[in-house]
Amino acid sequence: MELLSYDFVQRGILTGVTVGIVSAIAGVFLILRRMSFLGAGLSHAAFGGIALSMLLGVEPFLFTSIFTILVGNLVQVLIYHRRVPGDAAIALVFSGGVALAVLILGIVKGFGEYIFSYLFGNILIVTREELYFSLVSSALVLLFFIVFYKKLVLLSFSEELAKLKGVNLTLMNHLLVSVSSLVIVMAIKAVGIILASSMIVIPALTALLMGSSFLSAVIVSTGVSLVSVVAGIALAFYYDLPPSGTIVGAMIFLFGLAFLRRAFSS
Amino acid sequence: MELLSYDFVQRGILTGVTVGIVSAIAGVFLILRRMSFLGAGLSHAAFGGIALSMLLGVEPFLFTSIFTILVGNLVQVLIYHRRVPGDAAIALVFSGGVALAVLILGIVKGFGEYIFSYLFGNILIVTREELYFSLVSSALVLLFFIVFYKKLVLLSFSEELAKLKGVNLTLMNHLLVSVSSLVIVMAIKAVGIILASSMIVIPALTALLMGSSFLSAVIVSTGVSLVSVVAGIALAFYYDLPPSGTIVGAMIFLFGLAFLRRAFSS
Amino acid sequence: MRFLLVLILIPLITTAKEFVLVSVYPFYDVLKELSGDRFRVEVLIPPKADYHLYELSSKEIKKISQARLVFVSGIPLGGWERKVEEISGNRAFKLAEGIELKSSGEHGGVKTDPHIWLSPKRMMLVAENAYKAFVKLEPDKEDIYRENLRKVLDKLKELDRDYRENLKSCKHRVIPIPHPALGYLAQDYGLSQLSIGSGDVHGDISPIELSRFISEVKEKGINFMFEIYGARSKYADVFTKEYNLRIYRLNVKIIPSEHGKDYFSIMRYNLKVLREALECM
Amino acid sequence: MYVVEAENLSFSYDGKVNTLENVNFKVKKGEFIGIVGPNGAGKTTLFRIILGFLKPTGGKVKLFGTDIKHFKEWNRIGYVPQKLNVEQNFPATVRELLSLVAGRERIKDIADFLHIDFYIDRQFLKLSGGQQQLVLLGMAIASEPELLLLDEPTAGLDIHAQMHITQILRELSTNEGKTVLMISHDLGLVLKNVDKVLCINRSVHYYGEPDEALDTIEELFGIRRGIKNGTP
Amino acid sequence: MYVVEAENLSFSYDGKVNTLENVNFKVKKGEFIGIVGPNGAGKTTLFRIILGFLKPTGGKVKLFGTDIKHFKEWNRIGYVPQKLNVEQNFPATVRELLSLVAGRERIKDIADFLHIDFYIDRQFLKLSGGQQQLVLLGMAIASEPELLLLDEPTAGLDIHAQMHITQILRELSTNEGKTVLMISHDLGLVLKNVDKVLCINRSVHYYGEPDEALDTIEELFGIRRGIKNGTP
Ligand SMILES: Nc1ncnc2c1ncn2[C@@H]1O[C@H](COP(=O)(O)OP(=O)(O)OP(=O)(O)O)[C@@H](O)[C@H]1O
Ligand SMILES: Nc1ncnc2c1ncn2[C@@H]1O[C@H](COP(=O)(O)OP(=O)(O)OP(=O)(O)O)[C@@H](O)[C@H]1O
Ligand SMILES: [Mg+2]
Ligand SMILES: [Mg+2]
Ligand SMILES: [Zn+2]
Repeated sequence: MELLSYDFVQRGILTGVTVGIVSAIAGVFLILRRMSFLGAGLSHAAFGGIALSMLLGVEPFLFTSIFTILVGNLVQVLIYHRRVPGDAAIALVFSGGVALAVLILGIVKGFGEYIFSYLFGNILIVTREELYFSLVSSALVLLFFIVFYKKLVLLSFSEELAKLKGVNLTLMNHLLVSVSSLVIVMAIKAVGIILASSMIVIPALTALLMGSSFLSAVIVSTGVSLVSVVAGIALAFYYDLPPSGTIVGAMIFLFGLAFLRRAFSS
Repeated sequence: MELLSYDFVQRGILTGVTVGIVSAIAGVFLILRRMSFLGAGLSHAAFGGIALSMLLGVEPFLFTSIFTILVGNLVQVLIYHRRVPGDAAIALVFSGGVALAVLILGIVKGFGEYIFSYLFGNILIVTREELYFSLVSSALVLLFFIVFYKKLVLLSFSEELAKLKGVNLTLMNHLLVSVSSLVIVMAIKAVGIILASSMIVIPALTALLMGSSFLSAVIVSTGVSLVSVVAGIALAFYYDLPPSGTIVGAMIFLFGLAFLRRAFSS
Repeated sequence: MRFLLVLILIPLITTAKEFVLVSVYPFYDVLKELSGDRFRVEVLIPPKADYHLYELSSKEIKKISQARLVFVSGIPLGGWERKVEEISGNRAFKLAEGIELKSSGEHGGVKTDPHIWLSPKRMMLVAENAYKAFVKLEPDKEDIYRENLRKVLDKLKELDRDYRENLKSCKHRVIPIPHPALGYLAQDYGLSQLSIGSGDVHGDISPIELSRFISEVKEKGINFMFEIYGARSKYADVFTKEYNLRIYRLNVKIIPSEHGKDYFSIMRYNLKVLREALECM
Repeated sequence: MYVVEAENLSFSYDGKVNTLENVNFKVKKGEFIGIVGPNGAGKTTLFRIILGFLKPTGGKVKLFGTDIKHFKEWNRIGYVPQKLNVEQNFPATVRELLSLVAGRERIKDIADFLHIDFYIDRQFLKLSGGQQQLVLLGMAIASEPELLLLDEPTAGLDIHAQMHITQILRELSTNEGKTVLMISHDLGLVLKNVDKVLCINRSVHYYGEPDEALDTIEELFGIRRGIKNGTP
Repeated sequence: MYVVEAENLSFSYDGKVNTLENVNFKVKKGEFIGIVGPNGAGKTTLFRIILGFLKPTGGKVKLFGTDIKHFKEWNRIGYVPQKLNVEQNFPATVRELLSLVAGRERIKDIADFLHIDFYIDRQFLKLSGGQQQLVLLGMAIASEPELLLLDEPTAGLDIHAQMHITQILRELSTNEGKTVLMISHDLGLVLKNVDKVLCINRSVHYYGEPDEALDTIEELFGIRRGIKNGTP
């Protein structure tokens, strides 16, 4: 595995593992907050952000991060302050982002940028800056989940009860979507726009099938994600396949196992 | 509007209108069956189907229709017979379809360019066969919704109560996903894979914001969809924009209006 | 002054409806020379567009239905070119007809390499093809077209000669470029292309092709790499830093710019870049 | 022929602890049965088995003489669940809901009957808890089913409505020969109105006339704390 | 200083019909208030206004002397909702839920106290309706709030648990000075245990000692059918 000796490949694996951990944790909370598809929504919205960044001629990664965080918070404002159903708000930014991208592509016909390369990620080529960005962001995200763990669990149980237990709903909700948006941007880096949501949702779903308590669900989710990232990258090297496909494939495979286990046990 | 005199453009508009009607109706039921994202899931799964059809060298449209209907029914089997949560089943085929497509793209290098044209359909170029397919399918879909209207409403209210009122749950559920899959395939034709779900979900969401009864919700949804398709195509012609973007843009605009109306009334 | 304006406008007005269409910019200049003042030549999609992944707009569709002839690469360049062929029906003409094509990348694949214009040698065949199309459209004007063809072939031959001579004795004979656009150029001028074939634009990357690319670059002691002008690419960022590769940008899409205003001048600019990178004498 | 028969019925959610064990009882046509038992006794579970939503792990259940494995005529049964999760934004009005299971005339009757007529054109989801409960009851009886399974139908109802409903059920059973199974924690209400009481706590502790039920019931709820290692 | 004060409180869901109109009452520290009223009277609505989930359309509410517009110390309040929609597959166990609001010692106390100890390590969603209700009550009192708002806390509970809970609430109020507002349709239970009864039907019909409440209550539920054109 000579490839492993390349710096940028090592960086890619490191990025994958980091993103795997934080997206697995974020996923559990998002699913229980009835926002399973926030990942899908935001990653597609990010598509609009990327198109916009190219239209404006600014650095896409940073711009898209900010754009996605803003959109995530817009979703939250719609849901929480304006009482739009969660599904609706998410579907809206999903469609809105893509429509924006399509329109921009249509207006500025071909600005020659390979915008489509963002649709499928490229975890094997990660620059040093991107790695640092991922590491720092992941550390922040992890810190957030550790510090606010209890408040977040309470929030997923019931917003109303959480409020009465002194949780600042507005703040916590906005922090959660902001953090999730950051995770999404990192996941896009790893597996691309249309697979980013898988990293958020599949390990968490697997965990919810298996977990017998909240904490165990979080742990299982992280475990599933880590195993999938590592196994996926290994498979990709061995059989010369696209890593995004193999990583998500591994996640789906593990979900299948968890599912069969449950189906047979009852 | 000289363009309107071209056969293929007329066919495109007709297709758009037909697809608009059926997707608007299907959307209401899907949202209330907690499958808002079935559209997104199936259209992304269809992506895998298209890749597969190219790998196998068969006719993509027909193959993808069958593939998508099968996947839709798989979702239903998972949800209903295996008690996998709806979100999970949908997220699974979403990810699975894309991962399949990515892997096929990775194995058989060089399909990219053909497959990409499915990501953002093109309603302006519709062959006669495609139009006939859409018309016949839409008629079938419409018939389904009319004949089983009451059973479907009952089903969306509560599966358990529906069963006791003599609704054959298995049959009805499978019919509903099959019909929805067909609608998705038509929507992909009209606005492409990543915007197909918007046609299903945005008009229906708008209607659910406004509707004061079930029937009125269905009617409003259809209305919103029709207006959006026609206005979208007109805009696309007038400003030379991609129709998929303008159609979905118009839908989002109407949703915004409905939303503001509600926000101001209360 | 006024007189001048009228002079310029007259041909525009009179030939307003009489035009032929070409799907992408790189073929434009050759076709323009061929058509002379018989037809206006228009390009279907913008020069900067990503012609591998493109969708037609309503204006473009309208244009297609109005053109007398619609030239497409016929390879095709992307799925959209198929649609152009469909819409234009019997007015479509494939420029690559009869030209020997190869698959993209060095290690096979199902996809045919569409970048024929980057080899002046093949461009001559394109010109001859296009000539046939014009003659078929207006058999009575054959003389004019033959004369035009001769002129354009002369220009292409000169370009071909420049390429041959300037690339004859270079220090390096390998042209590394992640997106395999230089296959025909390499084949026709005794060079060998090194690319990541499938990766880049059209999906996630193949790990083995990536590692082959890098190890060959290392092995051969190459310290430069080509990239495509007007397109952002991660490879350039990573490889410059990692291996101190110098990045040379070729105007692959023949975008009119400071490099030149037409195919011929841009191709000469590309040659200059190639010479510099390959250290040709 | 019995309307409901349970024979050696057992059920377990996880394959380890039995939630129901060896449950036997028979219900004749026209009987009004009150089902009581402490929280977690398995009452709701029993209903869900009878309705075919859960499969028994042992024994069998017959409806109208047919084993539920083969039973198909579900529309002979009306059901009010203990909990109903309706999708938020579900737009249907009460009238629309009733029209799914009854004709225009019958809707009018039901609405008058249950005193729900003055909110019949409002959306179901915008009703108060008790109002929703009444509408569900209306849907259950609208299609004139022969067997009614009601899981705490009076929970959340005001005293007026509670009495009213119980009276309606009493009449349905006495006058129209409907068979009614009602779970309730309101012992007063149950003992006063039903024909037979079924006391359940994992297994059947008492099944018979209400008069003699009280002892068992008191014992049942008294010993509740003693069965720590069991299901409840 | 009063714990809860409502002054000319009005509320409307749709801007047309008033669900609550001109509601006035004051609750002192340590009082145990029973809130009764027919279905759709506005009881749940009142709670949701007090808790800040709905904004009053007229008048005001004060909590611990502070207008709810500016009130921030929500953790001084415990709440048991009438209905709770928890996401399916929510994996937390009872112990995990309690640990969100209380320390280890307190969890043990609560569990013993409410007799929920033998299912404390099971997942919340796999409990029976009554068991869930008890857990919610446990969460509400775990953090020792000064004010408890309970929306039909005994609905769905067995008689044993009902009595037990009522007794606990009585003690919390008498011995520990907690203020308790409890909505209930169980008049017997209410009249026997509370300090004051608040009869609501759009507006306040009675507020005072339980002994004299009965007349008003009977009248209230009796006239229920008369107010067809009003809110209820
Ligand atoms: N989905 C489930 N998975 C596992 N155990 C369950 C599930 N639902 C209920 N139980 C358990 O089975 C037992 C019986 O529950 P059931 O809901 O039948 O009780 P019940 O008699 O209806 O109680 P209540 O009066 O509180 O409604 C309880 O111990 C409960 O915790
Ligand atoms: N979200 C809502 N939108 C519109 N109207 C509502 C909404 N929720 C309740 N209502 C109406 O407001 C009135 C009061 O409802 P509320 O839930 O406060 O009654 P309640 O006293 O708690 O009744 P119950 O004893 O049945 O729980 C009812 O007429 C109800 O239909
Ligand atoms: Mg129960
Ligand atoms: Mg209430
Ligand atoms: Zn190219």
